[in-house]
Amino acid sequence: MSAPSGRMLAWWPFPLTETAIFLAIVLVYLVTGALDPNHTYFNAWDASAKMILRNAALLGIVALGASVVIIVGGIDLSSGSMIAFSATTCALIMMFFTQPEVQASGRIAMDTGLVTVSGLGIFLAMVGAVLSGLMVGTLHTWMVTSIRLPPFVATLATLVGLRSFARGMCLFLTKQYWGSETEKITVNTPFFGWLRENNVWISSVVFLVLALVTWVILSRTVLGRHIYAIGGNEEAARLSGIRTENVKWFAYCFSGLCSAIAGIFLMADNSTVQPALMAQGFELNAIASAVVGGCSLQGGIGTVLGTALGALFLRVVIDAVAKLIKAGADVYQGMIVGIIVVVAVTSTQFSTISHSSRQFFPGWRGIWAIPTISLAAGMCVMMGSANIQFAKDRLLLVGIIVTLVSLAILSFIKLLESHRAK
Amino acid sequence: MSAPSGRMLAWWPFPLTETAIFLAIVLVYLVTGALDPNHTYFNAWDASAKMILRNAALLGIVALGASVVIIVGGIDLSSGSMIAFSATTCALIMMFFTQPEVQASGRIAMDTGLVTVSGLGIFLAMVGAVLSGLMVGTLHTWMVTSIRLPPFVATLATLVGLRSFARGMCLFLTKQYWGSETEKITVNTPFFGWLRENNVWISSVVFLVLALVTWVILSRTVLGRHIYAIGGNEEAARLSGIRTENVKWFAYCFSGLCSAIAGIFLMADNSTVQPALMAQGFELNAIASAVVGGCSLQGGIGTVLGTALGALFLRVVIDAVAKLIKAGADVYQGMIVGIIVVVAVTSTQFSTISHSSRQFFPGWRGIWAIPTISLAAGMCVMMGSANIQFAKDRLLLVGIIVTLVSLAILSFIKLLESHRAK
Amino acid sequence: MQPIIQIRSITKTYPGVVALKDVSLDILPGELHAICGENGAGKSTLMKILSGVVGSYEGELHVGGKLVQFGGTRAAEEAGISIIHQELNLVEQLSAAANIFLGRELRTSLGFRDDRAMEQAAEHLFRELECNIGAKQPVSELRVGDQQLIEIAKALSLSSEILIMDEPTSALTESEVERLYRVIARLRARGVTILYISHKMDEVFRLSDRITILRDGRTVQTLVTKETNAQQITQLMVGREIAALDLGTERTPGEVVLQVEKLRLPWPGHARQWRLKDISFELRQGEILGIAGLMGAGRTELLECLFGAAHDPVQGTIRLHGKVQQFAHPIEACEAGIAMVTEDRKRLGIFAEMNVGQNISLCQLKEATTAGLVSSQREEAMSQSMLQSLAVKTAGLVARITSLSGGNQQKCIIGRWLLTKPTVLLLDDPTRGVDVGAKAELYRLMDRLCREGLAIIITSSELPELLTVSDRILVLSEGRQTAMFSRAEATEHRILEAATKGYAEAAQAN
Amino acid sequence: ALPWFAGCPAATPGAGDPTQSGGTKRIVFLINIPDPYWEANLQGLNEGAKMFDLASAGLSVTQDPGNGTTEGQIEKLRQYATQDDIVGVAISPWDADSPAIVEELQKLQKKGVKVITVDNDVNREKYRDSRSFYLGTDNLIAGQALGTGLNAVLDAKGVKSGNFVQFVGNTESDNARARMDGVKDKIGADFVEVAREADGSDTGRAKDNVRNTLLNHKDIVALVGIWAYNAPAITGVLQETNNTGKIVVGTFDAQELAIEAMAKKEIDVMVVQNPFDMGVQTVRLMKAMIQDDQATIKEMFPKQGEPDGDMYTTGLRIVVPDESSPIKKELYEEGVVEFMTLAQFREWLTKFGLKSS
Ligand SMILES: Nc1ncnc2c1ncn2[C@@H]1O[C@H](COP(=O)(O)OP(=O)(O)OP(=O)(O)O)[C@@H](O)[C@H]1O
Ligand SMILES: Nc1ncnc2c1ncn2[C@@H]1O[C@H](COP(=O)(O)OP(=O)(O)OP(=O)(O)O)[C@@H](O)[C@H]1O
Ligand SMILES: [Mg+2]
Ligand SMILES: [Mg+2]
Repeated sequence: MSAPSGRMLAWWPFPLTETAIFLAIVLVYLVTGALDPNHTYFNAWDASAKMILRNAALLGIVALGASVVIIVGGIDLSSGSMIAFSATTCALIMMFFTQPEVQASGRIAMDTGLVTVSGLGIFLAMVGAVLSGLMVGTLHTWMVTSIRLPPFVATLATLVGLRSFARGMCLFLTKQYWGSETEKITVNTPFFGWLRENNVWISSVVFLVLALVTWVILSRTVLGRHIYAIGGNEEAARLSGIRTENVKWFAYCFSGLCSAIAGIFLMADNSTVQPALMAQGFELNAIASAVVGGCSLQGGIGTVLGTALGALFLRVVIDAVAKLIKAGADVYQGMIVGIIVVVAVTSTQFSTISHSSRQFFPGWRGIWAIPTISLAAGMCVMMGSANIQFAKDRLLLVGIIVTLVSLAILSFIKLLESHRAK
Repeated sequence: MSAPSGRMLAWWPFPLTETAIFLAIVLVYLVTGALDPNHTYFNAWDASAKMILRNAALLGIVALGASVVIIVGGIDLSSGSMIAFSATTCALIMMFFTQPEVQASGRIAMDTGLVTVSGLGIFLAMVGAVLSGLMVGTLHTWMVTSIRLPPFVATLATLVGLRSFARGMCLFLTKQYWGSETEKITVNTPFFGWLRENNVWISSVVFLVLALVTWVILSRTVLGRHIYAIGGNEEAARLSGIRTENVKWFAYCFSGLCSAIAGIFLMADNSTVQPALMAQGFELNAIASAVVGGCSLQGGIGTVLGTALGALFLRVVIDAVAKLIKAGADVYQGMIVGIIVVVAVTSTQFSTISHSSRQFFPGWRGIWAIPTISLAAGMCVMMGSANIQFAKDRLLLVGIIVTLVSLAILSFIKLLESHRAK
Repeated sequence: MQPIIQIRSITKTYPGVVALKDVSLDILPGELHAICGENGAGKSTLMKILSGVVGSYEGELHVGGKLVQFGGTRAAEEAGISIIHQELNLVEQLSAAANIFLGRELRTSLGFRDDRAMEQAAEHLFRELECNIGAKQPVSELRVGDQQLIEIAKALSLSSEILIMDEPTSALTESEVERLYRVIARLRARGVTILYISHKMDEVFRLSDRITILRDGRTVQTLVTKETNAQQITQLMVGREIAALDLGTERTPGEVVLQVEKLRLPWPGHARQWRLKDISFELRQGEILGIAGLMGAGRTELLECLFGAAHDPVQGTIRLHGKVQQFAHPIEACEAGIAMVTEDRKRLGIFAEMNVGQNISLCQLKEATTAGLVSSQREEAMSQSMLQSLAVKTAGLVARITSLSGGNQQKCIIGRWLLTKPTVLLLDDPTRGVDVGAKAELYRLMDRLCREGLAIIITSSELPELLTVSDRILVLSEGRQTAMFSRAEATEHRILEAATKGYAEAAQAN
Repeated sequence: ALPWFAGCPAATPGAGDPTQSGGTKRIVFLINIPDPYWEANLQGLNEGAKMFDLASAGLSVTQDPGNGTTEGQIEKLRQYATQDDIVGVAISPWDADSPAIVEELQKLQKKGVKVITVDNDVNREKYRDSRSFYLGTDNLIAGQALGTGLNAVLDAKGVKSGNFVQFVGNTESDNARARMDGVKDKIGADFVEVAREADGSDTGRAKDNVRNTLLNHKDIVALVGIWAYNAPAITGVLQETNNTGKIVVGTFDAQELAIEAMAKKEIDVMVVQNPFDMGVQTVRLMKAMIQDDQATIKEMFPKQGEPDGDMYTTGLRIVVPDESSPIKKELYEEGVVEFMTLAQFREWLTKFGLKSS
């Protein structure tokens, strides 16, 4: 189950992928701390750590679910929508427990859907949210095993469907219960206030517990072994007497559960639920974390530690950029994630690539790829430098130089290869 | 190449999937026209048709690209971002061609980027946009063939990366060229104005031409045969001396090209380019269209006609709901797409399912799935009826009845199955 | 005579494995040169190099006197070399004709694809092969044997003067094999040079002029067929003496373990409604029941039915220890004490991502748990015991299963099932693609298990094998039970007769 | 050939340029969603930075785009809390009632960071103390102003009753809600709001919403564009369906296409807030607060301490095509609203080098 790279550097006791990510995280943190003129990472390390932890924990919780599904050979695209859905369910259930006087207190309260609610209500609401996660998981399993939809299609359907279902539900129920429909519910109970206060610790703990549980399941139980088996060779697993459908049921429900929990935290964190906008594209980051952490989309390969570190890595880099680029860093978030994913997966495969005699830029395709890549690189660096102190002026120069240099390097590789092919 | 369902109803000359979708489209149109109190589809059929066509053509163009990639055994998640990227490229190139006098007329013109530009500029801009599509296609191919990234991962990276790349580029270049950075460029040249005017016809024609070309390529040329072969069994194709990488190169570039073209149309249509928001989630609808049209994500199966009809079907239903639900229909769009996808794919597989003795609700899994599905159904109907004239009152009743009825039906099926299993 | 192919000290290494080491070999024009060797000896690898599938290697390759270095299959074809691969390489969605001309499609004058021309050409090829396959028929609807024939037709369509056949008969019915022989004869008359790989000695000796033996990637020796015999060849292959087998003697069957009556397996939506029809037999403790039949006769289905792995509901009664059983899932059969070693290791047997130990312990992992948690010591102990009792050659429990030779992989899978302490063991074609050495060991293993009181059902595509190991032989033809021979009665001829009974009609059917 | 590349820093000195934060402290202006509306504001910030010479005060001002979600703004505010060089935060809250946003603001204040709200305020009943001051024009008032205008136009056209629809990106964002409620208040009791159509900031869908509205609802007399891009979406579709002039159109935020449209008389009335001035005033106020310059603060907030004394109203403009418009100054009480014809408005824009507002 360990990544094939396990062969080289055999003397090193720990799995290589995980080690590499860990080192990368440390490196990024230190370098950023040094480059950042305010050295926030050193001066305000606690605040920064909190900041990173809060996001990493949330992402990690979802990534755990995603990784289990990926290992069993499926894919869950619905996490983001699932988060929105569970949060909405939670809020709506609480709505039914709002005391009359709150409702009586003028239209404002209802318009923006201010909710304060009894302890029982909160409890039931959270149970409801978790249940919603399990139900969606069951639905996925049903579509995948009984109707034999490819997991991609099944979860694509819920990805687009659940969010709008949540919106519709929200409009409908608020209308029925408050008389005025709204797509946004403000949740402001003392409990969730408390949760928001201590969010960092609680979500981190929950994440760690979940991670531990997942680790035990995957690497210490029969179920876990079966999960890897199915991901590796489903038909063989069936013929070895594994009830593949039930194992998948667990996987998808677990993923749904994780998203549901994340949904509760996110709701507490935002103190408002707005399904239309909540946690958009979260699934992409979750899958990215799993992939960066060494999970293979073919299934059968992946570890909990890797996934957790993957999530942490993503968040650290995103946060680091926010520290370096003072304003509007979120513009670059997507680029960062994209690049990390490509680089990470490439590096895990690098050993095999370098061994095999495969060319990086074969034939015309290669010749076309080279300028493309160089141009992209140049553009990125240029943008970057515009935001970074040194070399802010003479941007064009920087851009052109980078482009040309990468062009030269790649062309050189190309030449080498085509020479070697002779 | 034709779907396996081709066996039953052998006397019918046309492929079944396509026929079914076509009938479904007609049905939806007629029923909606009848139910809708204004009978818009009959009274204002031309306006309605225009509206559907405009969207269907745009979606169709992208879906064509998506389907080719799917047939070759890959997946392209980046369409939406690609659209935003090509549109941004187009707008930025035009920016460089804004005539001096425009610039002279006060910094006004430039600040928020009202662009009026020379014919040459427009031409080059469009060429640039198309090129950007081809470059991204090349990049995908490089990642998939040279670095051996799974297509899902490679295009996931560009899905998140390209959009933010476009945003960064937009901010950076406008800042450089206009002195004030903006993430939104208004394109308002006579040419694009004209394009906007006649958008319906032009985009429809472009779509038809593209569809025709794709059809010829897929079903009349060697390249097409190779595309299906690779999708069906890549190793076999490779051993038969097919240059699989080059075929993939075509597929991904074609997909990029389609998205790029769509980007130009979308830009003309919106008269503004805002990469952050443009064409979000477009790829999902494109893939959905292909899947609804009978493409198999395993690759090797799919037709142009099917994809085109799939796109049309999606748009018709979305539009129909907007006609039935007078206000706030966009809330339900996602649900509609989701449900259509599931139903469509299920129905294509139905013959095989019904033949085999597989159970729909086996064991505990089934028992859990039943209430889930019933509940969802009830909820949906309840929401729906809230917006539809008749049965607006006694909603709760409707909901409960539907839930119970579906619960009963499904349980009955369950019973039958478990009985037959004895 | 000037050799048409000269292989000069070719070495090929894969990460971890040395597939070929300093192999040198001459092929004379017009001869049929057989290559023999154990699994993993490097036969296919060598052929892949010859046919341009594998591009990078050390050493020299001369074809027709010229030094060549093929960049791809296309280059090899231009040099006049075509190959029939060991595994089927067909695109199931495409038609037979499309597959034959894949990569070499005929074009019309306008540059479009010329499907009609290709179909006609395909029809012609099929006529030459004396088989009735529709050129338009999608490959997915064809029997495995016909698919193999398409591979052959594909290679013939190149009409190249050097033809490589890597175990072409492994999926063919006896009659089809005969046809193939006739084709080969015609080709040789045309002066085509043929390289022929097979694990079946009778074929090798019947067809070949010369035989080259590979062992562990090295050329051992090249012999002229007339001057050698099977013993010598196998000995050279394995590198040691193989004791002649005397199995099955004085095995005393115990009481009835498994009893099957009127077992039927429907085949919905197919002309022949039954995959299996009215199968009845009984299996005794300490007995080996062989199931013979042509490819596609339904042997696998039959075993799947007994194992609860069939995709459709099974009719008829299955009694295990006198108790009627209705298995809906393999796990139930497994718990009832039935174990099944599936055919086609690679696809249905091994878990490539898992190491040897995990592959062995998979089915019995529960036994190694305490409070729901797997204890790795007990798991290892479990697997280790099997490694020893089956004498599996491996670097250890943590070795990747894919690094083992076919025979040893098969042993691991048998071990996986023996751990479940079954009373009935089903073996579906356990020796397909397994070399003679490993085969012999497997036979002994079966014999031993049998004497230890296990009841075994084995299917095989090789009659001699069945005759060696089994006490009784059940013959299937097109899903119907056509005969049941005791060891004494059974001869190849009678079995073949029974196996081909009613095969003719079926041939018309599709 | 491209001299402008090197020349970038000159174009915008200091302001809008984050990286001057070596020793300099930063003022951050956090907007709710990227929109041209805020580009005028960026101009204002830069203008103010020059006007009040931030650089010499060791300050710089940055505009930080939100992404149109509560999450986004909370995330940003937390980011600020970790960065010590930020001394002032001006925010246009996406959600006035979100305790989370409010709490983050309070945390910032505890850290000694000066916090004000601009354009949108927090819920004043509950969270007034989470910001020191509010700059801008209440969106409710803006909406009412547009409502009044529309009412006048409809009246002049002799339309006594009918339906109207309001178009917006997101019906739940507070500025949108306030504007729409305002319009509804004042457009007149006989005019029924049949729908509020949301498009999720998708310009294409914005147009489809208008098209569907025209097909779906009978007796539509007025269309209202709440967010900047809704204006061209409405006029575009009206053209395409030859309804121009038949239906009264009122919009917010003078997006440049909207200005052109009004020049072609396709828009009857436009309510324009003044993000540019908001920018300038923000800089002024922030600098004063940071340097504890009570005089300036007193000057800006003479009634400080009294109810609503912590609110500074930036201008609100009613723009009409020309004098012939039925909307007259007299409809509005002095002070709150500034009345302009398109010509005057354009002059004003050119004066400050703006294209939209
Ligand atoms: N693609 C590959 N990657 C790694 N190792 C390989 C690969 N192909 C073959 N090998 C190894 O090379 C050796 C020779 O394999 P090859 O398939 O040539 O044996 P063979 O003689 O054809 O065996 P068989 O009789 O089972 O076909 C084996 O050890 C095999 O594991
Ligand atoms: N999944 C399937 N779908 C359709 N037909 C099948 C399927 N599996 C087997 N068949 C057909 O059922 C018949 C029996 O197949 P089976 O694999 O049992 O043959 P067999 O006797 O096991 O031959 P072998 O074991 O040598 O492959 C054959 O005609 C085969 O083509
Ligand atoms: Mg071989
Ligand atoms: Mg079989």
